[in-house]
Amino acid sequence: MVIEAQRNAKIKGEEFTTLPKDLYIPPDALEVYLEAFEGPLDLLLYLIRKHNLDILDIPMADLTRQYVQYVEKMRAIKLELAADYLLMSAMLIEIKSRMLLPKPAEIAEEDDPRAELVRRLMEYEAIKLAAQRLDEMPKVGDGISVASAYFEQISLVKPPEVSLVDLTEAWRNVLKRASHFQHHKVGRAELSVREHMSLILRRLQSARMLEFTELFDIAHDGIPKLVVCFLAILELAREGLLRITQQQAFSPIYVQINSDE
Amino acid sequence: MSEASNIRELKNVLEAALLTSHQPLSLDDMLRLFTERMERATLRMLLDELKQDWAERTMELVQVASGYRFQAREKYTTYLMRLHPEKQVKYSRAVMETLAIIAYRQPVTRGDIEEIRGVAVNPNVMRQLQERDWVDVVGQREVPGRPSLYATTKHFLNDFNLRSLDELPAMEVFVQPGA
Amino acid sequence: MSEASNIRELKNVLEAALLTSHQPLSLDDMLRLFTERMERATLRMLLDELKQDWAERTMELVQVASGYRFQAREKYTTYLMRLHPEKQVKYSRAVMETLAIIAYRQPVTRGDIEEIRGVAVNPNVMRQLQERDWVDVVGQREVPGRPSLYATTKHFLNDFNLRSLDELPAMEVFVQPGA
Repeated sequence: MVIEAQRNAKIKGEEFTTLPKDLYIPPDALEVYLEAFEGPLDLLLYLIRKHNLDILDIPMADLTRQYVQYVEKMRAIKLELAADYLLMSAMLIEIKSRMLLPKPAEIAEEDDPRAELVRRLMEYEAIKLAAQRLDEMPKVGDGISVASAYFEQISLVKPPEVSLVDLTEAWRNVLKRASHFQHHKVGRAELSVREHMSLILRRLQSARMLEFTELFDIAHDGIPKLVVCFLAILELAREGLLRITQQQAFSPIYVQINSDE
Repeated sequence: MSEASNIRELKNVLEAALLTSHQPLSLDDMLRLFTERMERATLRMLLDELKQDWAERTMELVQVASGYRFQAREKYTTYLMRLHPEKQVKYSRAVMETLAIIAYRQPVTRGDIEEIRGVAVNPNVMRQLQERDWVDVVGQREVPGRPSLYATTKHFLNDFNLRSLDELPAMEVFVQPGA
Repeated sequence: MSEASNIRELKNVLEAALLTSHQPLSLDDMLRLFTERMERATLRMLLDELKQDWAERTMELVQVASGYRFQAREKYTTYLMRLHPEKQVKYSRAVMETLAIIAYRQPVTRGDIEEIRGVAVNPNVMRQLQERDWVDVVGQREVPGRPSLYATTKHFLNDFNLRSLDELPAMEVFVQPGA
């Protein structure tokens, strides 16, 4: 066995310095130790590096024997770990047995039964080293601190855009669902009346009481508007929102907000 | 021999820490930057100097409740806000329908709106419409509880580009067959 | 008459924006700072000057995949790490190896990763990489089962201080002992 002689073989990656020097692993340490391997390829690489084997001419018999010994130990302790490792055992044994077969003299190098294993080991080692490099690189939050000074945000929320189409669509939806409005038509005239109802209420909010004639702007409004205004007053009165009073015949008529007092 | 051997270097460490920190840094935080013991008075002195160094520059070293931070001077706010345009939120269906009801049926009380929509009016909905200055209270209905009467405002007409409410599309209701 | 009328003022606006932005700012982002039209060449020139202005100072103006950012010079790292010693996330070898495979061999499926590493991919590993926004699904491979294809994100490049994938360290080839 070469194990003793090679026990100080340098392996990339520091975690290996803590590994046992030979195949003997104290049983209670094995579990911790196995955590260090990322899988069968990692274990194989470890064995190859540890024994300073030539990856392009792997002595399959040695490697397979050592690998199987490890896996047996693993099986003894941590069964669920074994699946991927067992598959590799089978593959190693298969490669070894194919190498025992007599080969034709003109065999090409790529027909070496080890070729695929070697390719995978090299690919995995390259990735393993790349992973170490990535891990060591300074990263934002781990070695790189990015400027993030404060600035006062103006809490000026841009109000949503609403179009007339959105508004009428909303009204249409209301009407669709409110069945008791289905026969009702809101025409332009009615909208005018409704608008004037609001306007009159608004004026009476500040003035409390106004003379009836003050509610009409005879100088500026045309007849249709005066009529609408009159209808609005009547509608407000009908809804009990206004009180219209007159002390005596031909005296001024007053309009005020209806209040109970 | 200290790590950061002179005042310039000490201030630089503080500057780098304050410019890269997401939160204000307390004096205790900043003392942790240095392995060597530093008096709080020394730290305060350094911060004062740092503040002076930045007096004419883009950032301002300010002290807030939880510590110190660098913040962009107010004059840059207008520019910086352009990087963070507020997302336009959309009004909920409840808001739009409530607005439509007030526009077409004004003046109405909250009770009227609830009756038409068949659901309670969320106070938040009325608040949004009033904050937008599209709706306001024009009176009270003289019934128990004296509920407020809501109507649309001039501002509403302006925003919708209307001269008066009768420019709102007249809504012909589709009478459902058999309804 | 422009808002920011001279080069000093324009650079100040850029400085304020870059010092307060949590993400790198692209040229397009920075053009949005100004209401007036600015040529990209002018902006680049201003950024060059700004970089020069900070050449001897605590922060460094760097360019990464999604744009420009200020970051503390390396010499301050030792100090700054002391502020948040608990926050340094260390990823397992499985996570870093998976990331390396995705970074160097992208786009790859989970099957590809398993093939290279020789072990099953723990779903938790992919989740960690996706949550960190270093890795993302970019499509499906058109084979039975349509497995997801994973690739690294711009955010990965930003976090690793890279402008593009070709700035990744070159892969080392297995060196034969005594070869």
